[in-house]
Amino acid sequence: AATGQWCKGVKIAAFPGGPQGGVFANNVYNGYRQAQRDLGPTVKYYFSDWDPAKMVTQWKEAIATKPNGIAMYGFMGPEAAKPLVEESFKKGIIVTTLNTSLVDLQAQYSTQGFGYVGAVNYKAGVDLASEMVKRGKLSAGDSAFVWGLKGQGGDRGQRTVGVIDGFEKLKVKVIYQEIDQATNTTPASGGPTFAGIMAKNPNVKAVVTDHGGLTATAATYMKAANLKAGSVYFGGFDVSPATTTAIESGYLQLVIDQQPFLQGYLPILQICLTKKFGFSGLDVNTAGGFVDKSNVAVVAPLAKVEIR
Amino acid sequence: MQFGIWGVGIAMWLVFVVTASEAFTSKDIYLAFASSTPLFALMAIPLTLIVITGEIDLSFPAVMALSTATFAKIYSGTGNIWLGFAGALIAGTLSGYFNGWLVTYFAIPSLVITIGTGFLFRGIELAWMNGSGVGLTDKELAGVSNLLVGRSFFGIANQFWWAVLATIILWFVLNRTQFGAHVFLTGDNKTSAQLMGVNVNQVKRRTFAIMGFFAAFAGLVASFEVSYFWPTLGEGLLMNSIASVFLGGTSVFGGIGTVTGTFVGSFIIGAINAGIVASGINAFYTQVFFGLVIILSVIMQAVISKKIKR
Amino acid sequence: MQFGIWGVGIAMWLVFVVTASEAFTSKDIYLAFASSTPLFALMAIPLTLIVITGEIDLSFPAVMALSTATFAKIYSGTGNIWLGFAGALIAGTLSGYFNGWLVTYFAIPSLVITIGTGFLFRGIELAWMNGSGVGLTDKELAGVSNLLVGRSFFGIANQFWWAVLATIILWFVLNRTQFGAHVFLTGDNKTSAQLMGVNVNQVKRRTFAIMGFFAAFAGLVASFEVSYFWPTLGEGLLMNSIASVFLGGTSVFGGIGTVTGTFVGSFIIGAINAGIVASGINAFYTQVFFGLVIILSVIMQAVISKKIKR
Amino acid sequence: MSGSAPVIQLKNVSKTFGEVRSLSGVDLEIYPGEIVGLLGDNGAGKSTLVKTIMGFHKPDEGGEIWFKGEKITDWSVAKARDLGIETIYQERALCELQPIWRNMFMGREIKTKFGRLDVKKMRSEATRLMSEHMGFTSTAVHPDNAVLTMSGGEKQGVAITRALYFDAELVILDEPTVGLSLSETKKTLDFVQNIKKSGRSAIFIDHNIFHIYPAVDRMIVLDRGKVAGNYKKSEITMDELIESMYRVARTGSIKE
Amino acid sequence: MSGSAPVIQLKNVSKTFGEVRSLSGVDLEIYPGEIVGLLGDNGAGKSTLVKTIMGFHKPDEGGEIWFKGEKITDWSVAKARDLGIETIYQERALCELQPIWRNMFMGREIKTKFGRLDVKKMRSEATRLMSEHMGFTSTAVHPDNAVLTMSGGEKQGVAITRALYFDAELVILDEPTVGLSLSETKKTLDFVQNIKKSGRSAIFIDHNIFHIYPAVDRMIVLDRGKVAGNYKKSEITMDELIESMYRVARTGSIKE
Ligand SMILES: Nc1ncnc2c1ncn2[C@@H]1O[C@H](COP(=O)(O)OP(=O)(O)OP(=O)(O)O)[C@@H](O)[C@H]1O
Ligand SMILES: Nc1ncnc2c1ncn2[C@@H]1O[C@H](COP(=O)(O)OP(=O)(O)OP(=O)(O)O)[C@@H](O)[C@H]1O
Ligand SMILES: [Mg+2]
Ligand SMILES: [Mg+2]
Repeated sequence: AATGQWCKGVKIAAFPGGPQGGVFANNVYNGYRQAQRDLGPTVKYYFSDWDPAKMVTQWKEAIATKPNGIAMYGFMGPEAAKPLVEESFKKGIIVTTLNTSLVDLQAQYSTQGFGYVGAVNYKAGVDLASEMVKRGKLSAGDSAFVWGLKGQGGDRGQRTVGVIDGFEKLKVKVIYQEIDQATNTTPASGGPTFAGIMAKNPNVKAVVTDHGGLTATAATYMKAANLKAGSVYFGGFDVSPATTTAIESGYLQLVIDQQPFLQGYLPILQICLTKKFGFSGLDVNTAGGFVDKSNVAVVAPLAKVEIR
Repeated sequence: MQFGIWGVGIAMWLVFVVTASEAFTSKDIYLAFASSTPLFALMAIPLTLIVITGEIDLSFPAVMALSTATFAKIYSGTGNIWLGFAGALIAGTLSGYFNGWLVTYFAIPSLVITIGTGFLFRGIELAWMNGSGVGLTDKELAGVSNLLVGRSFFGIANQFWWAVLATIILWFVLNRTQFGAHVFLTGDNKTSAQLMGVNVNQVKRRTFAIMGFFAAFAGLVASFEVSYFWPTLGEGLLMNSIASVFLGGTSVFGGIGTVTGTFVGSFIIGAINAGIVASGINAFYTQVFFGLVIILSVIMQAVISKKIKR
Repeated sequence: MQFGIWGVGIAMWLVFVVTASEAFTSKDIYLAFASSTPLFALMAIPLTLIVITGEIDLSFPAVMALSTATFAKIYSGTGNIWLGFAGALIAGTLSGYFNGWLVTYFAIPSLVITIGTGFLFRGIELAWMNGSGVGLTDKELAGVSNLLVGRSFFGIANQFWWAVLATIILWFVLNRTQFGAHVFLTGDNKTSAQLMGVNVNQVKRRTFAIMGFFAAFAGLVASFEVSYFWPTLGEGLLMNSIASVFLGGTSVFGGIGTVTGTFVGSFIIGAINAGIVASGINAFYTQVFFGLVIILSVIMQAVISKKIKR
Repeated sequence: MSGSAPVIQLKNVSKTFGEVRSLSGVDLEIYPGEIVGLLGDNGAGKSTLVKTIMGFHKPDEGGEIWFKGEKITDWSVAKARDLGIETIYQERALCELQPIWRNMFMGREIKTKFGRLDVKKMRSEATRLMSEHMGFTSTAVHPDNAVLTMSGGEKQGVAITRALYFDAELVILDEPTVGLSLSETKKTLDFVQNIKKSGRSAIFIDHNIFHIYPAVDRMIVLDRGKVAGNYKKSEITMDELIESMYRVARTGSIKE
Repeated sequence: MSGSAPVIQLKNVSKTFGEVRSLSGVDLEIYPGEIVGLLGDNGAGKSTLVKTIMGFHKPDEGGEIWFKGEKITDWSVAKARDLGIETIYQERALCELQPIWRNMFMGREIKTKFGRLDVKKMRSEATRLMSEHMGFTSTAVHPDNAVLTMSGGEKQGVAITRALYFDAELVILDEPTVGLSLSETKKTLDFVQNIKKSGRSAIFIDHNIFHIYPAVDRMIVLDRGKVAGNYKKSEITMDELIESMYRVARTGSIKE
């Protein structure tokens, strides 16, 4: 086999999923970039802002540029994806997906290189809720506040649904609130909303913010509601430098990390492997595991460079 | 005639043909534009009328979603596609009319009130759908889907023809009906128009209702295009639609504008992103260039229009 | 005086005290407002001036991010906090001035051109930061952090006092300087103002520069508030800021407006969401009510202002 | 004249804006074929009266407007124009960004029998009217030109020509000669004479008594919103009228 | 008079808007203490000339503006006003949403010595001027009222009073009596006389020759952008002037 940038000349269209500079999307992007540097393919990036219509549009435009492979991250639904996957393979373009499984299509095209890298969102939600009940010593009848994005497109919303189901299965009462638009993009503006909820429901024992940005802002929210560090069990998703600081300061207890860097790196690698050596699609679960006070010291420096 | 915008469009196209020749010399990219640009062009075109009357609408993305939700609910409730279709168009038209009523009855600037109704419509839709989407892949829906977003003539998406039709109809309405004449007069000088007997409030309510109608239609098109109704439908389309209208030479101050300009403007907006990515400019620089292209287009359009007028 | 907006504010507060008494009778919620509302109030206040001249700025969220990026880069490069601070304010002011220059030199409506510069500034920032954020938890930053967002007097966040200061300063500028007088004249009737010797283009450029300055300051405040600079900083604040200005009684058509109205308006906008959730209305209905409250506030404000004028 | 019903009649019409009372208890009638001059100081309420007649302002509670002997309840500008009242407003009421032809047919656009706008006809009519009636010397006058760039007098010309076009039963002229050159002023005064000759009526407002006096049959003097005098031309000489106008301005009363 | 340098002098000034040539090769001088009448048909270019003198329009390449014997290169409205030229524009140049006091001091606001706006002074001066100079009868005239709701004549009053306030060396009046009542017109004409008495200069535009002729020392006739005549009052009688104005309108030439 070749050494060094053995994938030179291969053209790939890659979708990091969210907006440019977005919390999660940027880690995926960093993974893509690392693979690009290591392996040498030409990669063009399409940021879809998690917008299904935009993903479809960009996918079509990507096909028009005749790449060798497409690494697709985005929840557009199997109905919309099907014709695009078919058209891509018909034109000899390898499609592989991240974090959004298209089970039937994957089965059909797996031998032609259709792979999957990621964690299952719904399951991640359930896992976090169960782990919080266990570690936070919640019992049946306690209430938990879930602040999430149930209304967001498809699979993304499924993680919030998973958290809610996870709590409810263990008989924990859920108070749900959809994240408003301003808070979604500028987490600091959610302070009064959090304070309002906590004032209305003083017996809340646990909080989950299903949003990387909000999770990172846990300390600010707790202060806004005049709550002491650790007085409620605070959990969330995705690791960022601000998140590790919040864990260290004791405002945030538990974070589940699905290792988005890998979710970017591996699809590029897989397209290169399939293109150069004809391997069929890989199916990789990156569900990472939990970060809390005990292991935050290891993760923090990696979070700073957006690898974890 | 809006020569300015044509000049800008052609100039930009030439640049892309050179910088991104693989993509821009094959027909695929044009087919992609024909299927994706109408999603917002269908709203930018009627928005032109509102802007000419001196108003604006920021709620139409929510109207899109609310009317498509109406379709989904009626269809799943009664199984009747055309009833759902009509219901969606009526819901859209009424939402638009409601905007117009608020604007004219209370004499409140539309820029403010449609921020409010945007939240209201979106909230009603989300609460109604409980935040979940609906697949649109039933066999029974194939007919309507094909009508709205099927492919015809050389594989061009039907929504392109719908956008062309919308342009022709609204061109006629604007330039060859009394209502259209009053749209111009209302936006130019409200008091003068009133002194001469133009019912400016009725004119405004009607432009908003037309906007609502087209937003509903665009919502169905966008949903059938991806065979799924997302409750967040429309959120990314606001800026594109507004930018298309203004790029097309319609005046922010009202009284001046053309739907053909908007039509061309929307294709320019639709092509910018694809053109930049296909030119090999990577990742984060796309926004830099997107911004530059908008700025340059607007400047060129202003300069060319002035030259031609002189 | 803007009695209208005070009436609306008090009415809404009374409703919340009844419907959400647990939250609205304890001081915590007010402290929360004092810390979060200034994030956009600090931009809504200078935006008032731009709107009075008859223009608008949609790029300030990007200016926020770009100038905070400037701070981060200078600080990490030189280790000098105050150099970084000054750099951020200068970057913001220049970005604003650039907007004003484009608007006046090419006579292009600001609504269009600032969509373009918004993308441009955001793109430059993202490319510069390579899309990554920066933690602001260094020991050395504690001083500036405390100055910007520390707590003083009864635990009220400093950013609240900054917003009050901004209101006072810009009130003075608007009502007690010649520049301020020209801001009103420019927005009222540009040609008349020019015929009487007002340099309307210079006036506009300056209002944009002031906007940029405050956007930079708000960017630092918002970032230090969460001890982290997100590259997407500011994106959600656009609508809130604009809504605050118009709710505060500033006219979309220019020539009329007050910064005190905007100040009150921003606290109304800032309180709506918390008030609704604390009233026990959950999940998707919040948006419905958010929309309704905005609509009712605007209507009340219009009705009350008219009553008082008569 | 007094045999037939008045074309327009106001009974006890008042109009208040906030605290400003611009008209109080005005009674007034205009008979067919009559040219009535309306005089009064700046701010006396003349233009407010005109706009109330046109249905632009709604009179305060208690005021009534009668058209040809019928009380009108839902008065509006569109209705007034349909019934045959045309006005040359003091503020001209032009849409300045629009071409001349759109201004000419503003609110009463010409349509083909299918309801389609007859742009061609409107354009050609506009050209004809501008050259035949006003005969402007400037090259700037083309039906597709925006009104914005025209001179003050040219704009006034558009407003006057517009009122002529629709053969109205009652023409109201609110300071029509303002800003017109000598020759244009003469044309406008001739036009007022033509109204009379063709048996129609007019209300003519002008501060120049030399314009008003020769043209009208009757003069109504308005002072601070009230009718302060009502003279047949046979009852008063021009000098007496001038004298009494100065007296009103000085003392606020028309009586000696 | 001809001993001292002209207050303002135009040399070969042309002004073109797109294809419309509003002024072509105008030479003109106004001497200290001189009142000059400017006559011409609608669209002749009078207002364009005024705006060019004020620095609002930049003359086409080749035209020169001289102030008191010095050639001016960077002319602007602010500079013209600073040097002592005030104008009552035909379009009045008011900001209608603003209160009267802001309109009165528009562009030349009163400041305290620390550069702070002296709002109190401006308000009280506005009150004084409106009542002393114009003496309006209407209650609507209060310095905090928006100009918007005032009558046509009241608005004109604001514009005139404003020009008076800043003791200008050269006052330009572009159809100032338009829309004014008899008594207000008289006041304005008196004011023109006062300018002369105090040794300052004026350019006076009016379509009413009965206003112009008694007031001025010299008359300049503009026709389609060109100076078509320049008469000392001693050289022409009023009747001859009227006759020649009609001739210009009819034949386009001032010569018989
Ligand atoms: N929309 C309005 N709101 C408030 N006040 C008004 C309004 N319209 C007119 N007025 C006031 O009513 C009074 C009468 O105004 P009007 O325009 O009728 O006078 P006029 O007789 O036409 O005067 P002129 O000869 O100067 O045109 C004035 O004092 C004016 O300020
Ligand atoms: N900004 C402009 N753009 C284009 N044309 C203009 C502009 N200003 C004036 N004109 C044209 O220049 C010519 C002269 O206009 P101007 O206003 O100077 O005439 P005037 O002598 O003042 O007439 P009036 O007595 O009617 O006020 C007119 O034909 C007018 O249409
Ligand atoms: Mg009047
Ligand atoms: Mg003029």
